[in-house]
Amino acid sequence: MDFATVLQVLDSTVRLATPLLFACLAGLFSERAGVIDIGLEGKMLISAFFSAAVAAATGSVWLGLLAGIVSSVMLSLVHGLASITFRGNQLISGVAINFLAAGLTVLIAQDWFGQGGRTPSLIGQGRWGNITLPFANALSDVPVLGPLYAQLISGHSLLVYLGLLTVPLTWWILFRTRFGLRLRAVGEAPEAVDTAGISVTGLRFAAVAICGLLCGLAGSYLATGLQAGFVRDMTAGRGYIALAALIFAKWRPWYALMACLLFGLLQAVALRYQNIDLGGLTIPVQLMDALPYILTVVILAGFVGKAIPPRAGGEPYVKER
Amino acid sequence: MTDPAIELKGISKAFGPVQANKDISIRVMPGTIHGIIGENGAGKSTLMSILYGFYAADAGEIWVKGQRTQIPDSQAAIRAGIGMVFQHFKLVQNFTVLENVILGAEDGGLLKPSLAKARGALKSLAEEYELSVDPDTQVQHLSVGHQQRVEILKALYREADILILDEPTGVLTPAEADHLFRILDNLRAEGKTIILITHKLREIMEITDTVSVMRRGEMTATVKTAETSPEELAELMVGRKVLLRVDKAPAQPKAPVLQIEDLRHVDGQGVERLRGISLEVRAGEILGLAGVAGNGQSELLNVLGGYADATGTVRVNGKDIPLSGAGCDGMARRGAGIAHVPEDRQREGLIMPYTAWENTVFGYHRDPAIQSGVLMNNAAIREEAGAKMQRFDVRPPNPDLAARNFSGGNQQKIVLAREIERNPDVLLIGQPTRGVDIGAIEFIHQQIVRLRDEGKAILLVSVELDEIFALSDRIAVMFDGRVMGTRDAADTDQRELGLLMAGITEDPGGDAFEAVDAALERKDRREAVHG
Amino acid sequence: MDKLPPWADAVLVPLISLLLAAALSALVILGIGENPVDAFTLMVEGALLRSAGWGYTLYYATNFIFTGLAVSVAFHARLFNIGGEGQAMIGGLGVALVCLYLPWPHWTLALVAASIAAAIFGAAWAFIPAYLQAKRGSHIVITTIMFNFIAAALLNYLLVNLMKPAGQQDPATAIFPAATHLPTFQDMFAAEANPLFRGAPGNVTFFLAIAACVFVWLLIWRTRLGYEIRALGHSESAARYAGISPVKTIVVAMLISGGLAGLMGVNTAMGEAERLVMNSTEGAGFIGIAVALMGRNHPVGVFLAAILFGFLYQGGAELALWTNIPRELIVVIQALVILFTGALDNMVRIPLARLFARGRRAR
Amino acid sequence: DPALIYDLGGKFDKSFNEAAFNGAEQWAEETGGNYRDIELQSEAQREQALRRFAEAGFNPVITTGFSMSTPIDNVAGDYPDTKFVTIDGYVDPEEHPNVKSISFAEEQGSYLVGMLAAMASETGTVSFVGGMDIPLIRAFACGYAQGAKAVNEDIEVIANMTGTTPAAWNDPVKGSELTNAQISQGSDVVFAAAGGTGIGVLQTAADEDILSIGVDSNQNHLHPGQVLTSMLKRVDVATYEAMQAGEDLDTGTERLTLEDDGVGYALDENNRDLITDEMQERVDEARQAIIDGEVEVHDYRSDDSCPALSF
Ligand SMILES: Nc1ncnc2c1ncn2[C@@H]1O[C@H](COP(=O)(O)OP(=O)(O)OP(=O)(O)O)[C@@H](O)[C@H]1O
Ligand SMILES: Nc1ncnc2c1ncn2[C@@H]1O[C@H](COP(=O)(O)OP(=O)(O)OP(=O)(O)O)[C@@H](O)[C@H]1O
Ligand SMILES: [Mg+2]
Ligand SMILES: [Mg+2]
Repeated sequence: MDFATVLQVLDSTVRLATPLLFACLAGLFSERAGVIDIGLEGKMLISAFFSAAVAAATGSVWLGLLAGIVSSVMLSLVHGLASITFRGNQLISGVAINFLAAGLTVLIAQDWFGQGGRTPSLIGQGRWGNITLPFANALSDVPVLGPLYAQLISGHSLLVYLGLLTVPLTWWILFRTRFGLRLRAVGEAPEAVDTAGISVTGLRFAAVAICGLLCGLAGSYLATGLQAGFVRDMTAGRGYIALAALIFAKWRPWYALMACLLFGLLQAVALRYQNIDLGGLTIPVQLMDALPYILTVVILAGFVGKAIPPRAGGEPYVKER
Repeated sequence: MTDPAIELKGISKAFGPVQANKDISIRVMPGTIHGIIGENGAGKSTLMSILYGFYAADAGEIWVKGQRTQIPDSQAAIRAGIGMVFQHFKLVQNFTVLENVILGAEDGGLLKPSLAKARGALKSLAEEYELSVDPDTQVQHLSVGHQQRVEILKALYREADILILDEPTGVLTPAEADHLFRILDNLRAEGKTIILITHKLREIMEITDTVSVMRRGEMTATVKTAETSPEELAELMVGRKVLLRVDKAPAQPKAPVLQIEDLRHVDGQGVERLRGISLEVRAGEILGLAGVAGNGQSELLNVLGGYADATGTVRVNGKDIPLSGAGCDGMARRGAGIAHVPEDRQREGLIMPYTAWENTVFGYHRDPAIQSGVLMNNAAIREEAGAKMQRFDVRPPNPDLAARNFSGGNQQKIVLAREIERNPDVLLIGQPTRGVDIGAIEFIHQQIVRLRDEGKAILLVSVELDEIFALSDRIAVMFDGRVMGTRDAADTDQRELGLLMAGITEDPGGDAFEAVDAALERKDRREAVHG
Repeated sequence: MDKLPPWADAVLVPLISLLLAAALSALVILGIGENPVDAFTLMVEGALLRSAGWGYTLYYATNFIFTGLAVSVAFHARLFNIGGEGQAMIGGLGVALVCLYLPWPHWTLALVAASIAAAIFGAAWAFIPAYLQAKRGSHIVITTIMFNFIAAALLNYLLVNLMKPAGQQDPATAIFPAATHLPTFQDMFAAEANPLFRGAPGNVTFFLAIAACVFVWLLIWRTRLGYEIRALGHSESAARYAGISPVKTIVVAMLISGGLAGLMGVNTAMGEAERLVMNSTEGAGFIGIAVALMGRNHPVGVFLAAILFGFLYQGGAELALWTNIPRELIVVIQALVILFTGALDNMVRIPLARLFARGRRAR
Repeated sequence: DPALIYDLGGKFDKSFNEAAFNGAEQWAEETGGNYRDIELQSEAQREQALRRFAEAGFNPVITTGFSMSTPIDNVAGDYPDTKFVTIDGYVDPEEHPNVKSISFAEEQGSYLVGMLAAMASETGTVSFVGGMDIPLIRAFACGYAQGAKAVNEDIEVIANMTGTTPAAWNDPVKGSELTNAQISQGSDVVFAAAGGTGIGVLQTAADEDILSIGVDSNQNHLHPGQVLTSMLKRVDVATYEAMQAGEDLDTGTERLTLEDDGVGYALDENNRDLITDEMQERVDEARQAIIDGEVEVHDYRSDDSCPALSF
């Protein structure tokens, strides 16, 4: 495998990891606050649709982003209403949200655009352009480092860099601010937060809203960064992979980055090497396609073992003495 | 005349059909310790939770320091200078002491300055009230007693001058309890007001200035402690005369039934929790196992009960019992004649959502006698359960009620009934009366003594030294996974046992509690390193 | 919190939740410019007022009963089995192997063998996630989701590379031999003069599903194993105390769960298509979650909820047949039903309980 | 009236279901006739839709997708007066005289666009992105590779499938990544036969400034000047003609090939400048040769193998 191929695979890793990373950090905020969210998928999907739809209608990717975030946060609030306010089952609520997004996006898309649950293809300002970092062109002739900088580090869309920045930001919020302290506390021991005179409901809603915001970014990146428009079910299981990455990362921001890059890499490799011929024995494409899922299981079983989630996760908070 | 620190007027609170508090009025003067006692379910915790803004009262007024005060939430209570230490601590286990203390009382959006400020404050509080804890240890590595100190520090850091403690000594050793009372004494001396809920009349008599008695949601009496007696309080609580001492004849021990030799157990973290235990319990005697919580008593019960692996030898009636692998589980143990009343009835002894009748066969459900074909004979089990509940005076004697709907004492009776009526050779009993009111304690103690007199070998674990003394014929003391010594109950006293419990075999003379405290502090630190 | 009488909790709460979901669905239908009353009439007529409609409704319901029971058995052990989809797929594989590669003199024998194979295959597919959860603590929600993807890949490989007859385009097996044909409702109940259930796929597997309901009821509430499964679900620490092995119980509960999901393959592969096709499960594994929850994890509830979802599926098909409403509307309705009955049930329960409490006090 | 049943991909798949829809619309517009259509949502509905339409008197009942042949096989006998059409499927005409099976010589159309790709390629590498890995799609790839090799024996043909589940028809992100990977392997013309996934392929090709080839319908307009051509599969014509014939439809089997314009390549104002006269000439020659039987294009489905490409 030559250097150019490696670069290409890594480049594609970064691109594929970005939506996972946003979604994974979204799940991190939610679950650190004690609200399990298997509805990441649905929120990404609805945001992908509204970002693309609004970007297509207005020609502005920024308005699209806004619409995507708003729609994703709305679904988050439904999840919050069900799992925080009415102490419903968080897993069920998540499943329902995934169904809801899968149905609504296509239904609305069909009603608005009549293109079979698809938005029109985005052009020009309707998509995120790739940013060329300073000196990328000038340096691209420098051996090894030049292409590394010019191809791998430079030349992604704004949201990719934003995603990478979100990692330290998340770490800082969680571990260096009052809000983060309270957020972590509410996921571990909501009764401690409650008796300290802080609203459990308020904190959890804040976390769930942040989760919605980040899912919004993930979906928006999918439809207007990585792709030029929405098609049905375009998230294709990424929400679930993000959840796996979250567990793999043991609910920590930096580990989340590593986990998402790993899953991105797995996907990039599976894309690249489909029928691997091992001297007579051909590994079927189906195996390569299933590889990220198989590896997820292997990683969960072999390396992570018993990941200890936030203690109060999944349980609605009921006052008790 | 000064205003009362707290005055409640006509507080009422109903949970659905249950009237938890009925028109309760109470005055607590500043700089005093005010005790509240009452049976399980009398409404004590509810009343305090209302005062702390945890529940909203249906009717009534709260006055703090002469001011009518609305307390809709805990924030308001904190603002009014009220702090509360709950029966079940409200701590974040994987936060440090410091983080727990500042939670909700931070200064500004960033943590650094808050933490620095709290560190200073903790230091001075520690000096002022003998309240030392290491600020950087994670709470999960602290002993229960130290966790409680963190709770008190939390309240004081928020500048509370009215402190509510709900059953604070239920989980403490005598030494820890005494330390707590010294802290409370100091606080009172500083002019702080304390409301103390407890089931232990000895503590009421020892530390309070006034005491209120609650019964079935009503305040039945408030008296000056100096002018009353334990007997009078007990009668006010239960509504009848209660026997406060256990009535028992001297033991008639026979052959050894349970023999333990060099028992060792390593826990999931790789820490050796039992370091070579050897004990013997004879038929017709109660061996009391005293010790500070966390010194291996629980592990010993778990190993004997079959749900923790160990090495060494355990014999019942001379027959070896497997200590790991196949044949080492609770059901096999029961088959071998060992019954086990676990320390934590809610987490271990009962399936809380199961009905009482389902719980009466829990652990014995594979018994062929209660099967009909491949199915369980539910009708027969249910009928038998009803009779059992009658015999053990479980209230209400309704076998269809879920276990969670019984009070703690009655839950304990269900477990006891199940384990005792199987007529085992060996009975392991952990904390038989934790959190149980005195009426039920009386009954449970009688049952344990009856069993002894029937010739069972009984191993009793309790953190209540009073209970150990009241029931045991011989007393073994555990410290750090070892048995420090075994004494005849008649030939020892609280002081000797207290020292043994801290791992001190030679009486150092002077203030024994200081020595005990220092010993426990050392152990805490060691545990923090392990964690 | 005020308590509701049990009957209200079991009947009134789901009913009102359902009405709320229906009301919201009506708004959605209005939103896309169609008439909700017409739509509803069409659904009822197509699904419930014709015998063939019932034949479809019960066919779908059969699938949902199996997956619903699968989810609920796991739920009793506090395991969230999202893998019904994959388990049913692999169960179908078992059915196909039995029907294609073994000679059968009569459908009854074939049905017994296929059921056993389906259950074993489904259970086997549940085994690894179960084992990993029990032994390694790997989150079963994640592993079962992964196993759904893996099952799809595996089935695709087998169908495309090994089981597809030469020259056939469809990634599907050959048609099963006629001897394995299961009697449909039409075969069973139609007479010359009275052509009932014409062409509908509902078949004898429906009765197998009813038997599975009875089996699960007995298992969970009347056997020692069920007692232990529930005990473990409520409290692992107590189960340990009692001598119930968490590892064994988790694995056994999941095997039963997977087996039930696998049985769905009998209905889809043998009862309907009479061959194994790529996407025969069609999300029934996920619907099973909703069915189990709506049915309060009780077989009777699961049965009723499965019929409801069967009705939605069939009614939705009729809608798509005679109107321009896109098929995703049904997905939205399902989502709303799941949301209101499964997650927002307290929104109904709390005010209702208050109402009941006020009524009690007034009396 | 006629009725039309779309396969699971749905009416607006930009692919052949949509082509059928377009044919039906054209018929309705021109004749003022009415037709009913349905998008299936489950396997069990296949038979149901057939029966319901037949019972309601619709005739003919036209279906798209090879998955419909087995259901038609089951149903056709019960409704002898109704004519059924399976596009892309096959039902034994002896057994069911009221069924018409229409198939296409996709390999022939793909052969032509493969030639165009090879002629347009400057790198000597062209590529193919398929949807779900099934024989039908392999037939596309195989024809494409044969065409490319016919122009340039040494040409490198990279073929990738998107996935193994039906989700592969709808994963433009993956389509895009596949295209990127192929570009880095040197490809400068990519042919997408992947339903919705193809949108991502064409998009990425346009973004990265290489040429792409659309499928089924004419997709040249999606990125004018950047889509080299589209491999046409005239499902619309087949549908239109079936509707036009109405109840008098001739049954039996029909295979639409280059000869009857059932498949072909698209040339319009959007790609006029990309196809030189010389290219057009060579392709048209090949077309004629195929029609005349001088050149035989191997169909992957005939023996599940491909001489020009290994999968
Ligand atoms: N959250 C609740 N929901 C419903 N009923 C409750 C709740 N909390 C308390 N109760 C009821 O209120 C009554 C008083 O309970 P409370 O816990 O205040 O008693 P207590 O005196 O603290 O008992 P104990 O000595 O056992 O701690 C109980 O009998 C119970 O029925
Ligand atoms: N949520 C609740 N709903 C109804 N009744 C309750 C509830 N919580 C407690 N109770 C009732 O309150 C009474 C006492 O409750 P409480 O929880 O204080 O028990 P307890 O004896 O103090 O147990 P513990 O030893 O754990 O403190 C019991 O009669 C119990 O049935
Ligand atoms: Mg209490
Ligand atoms: Mg209590």
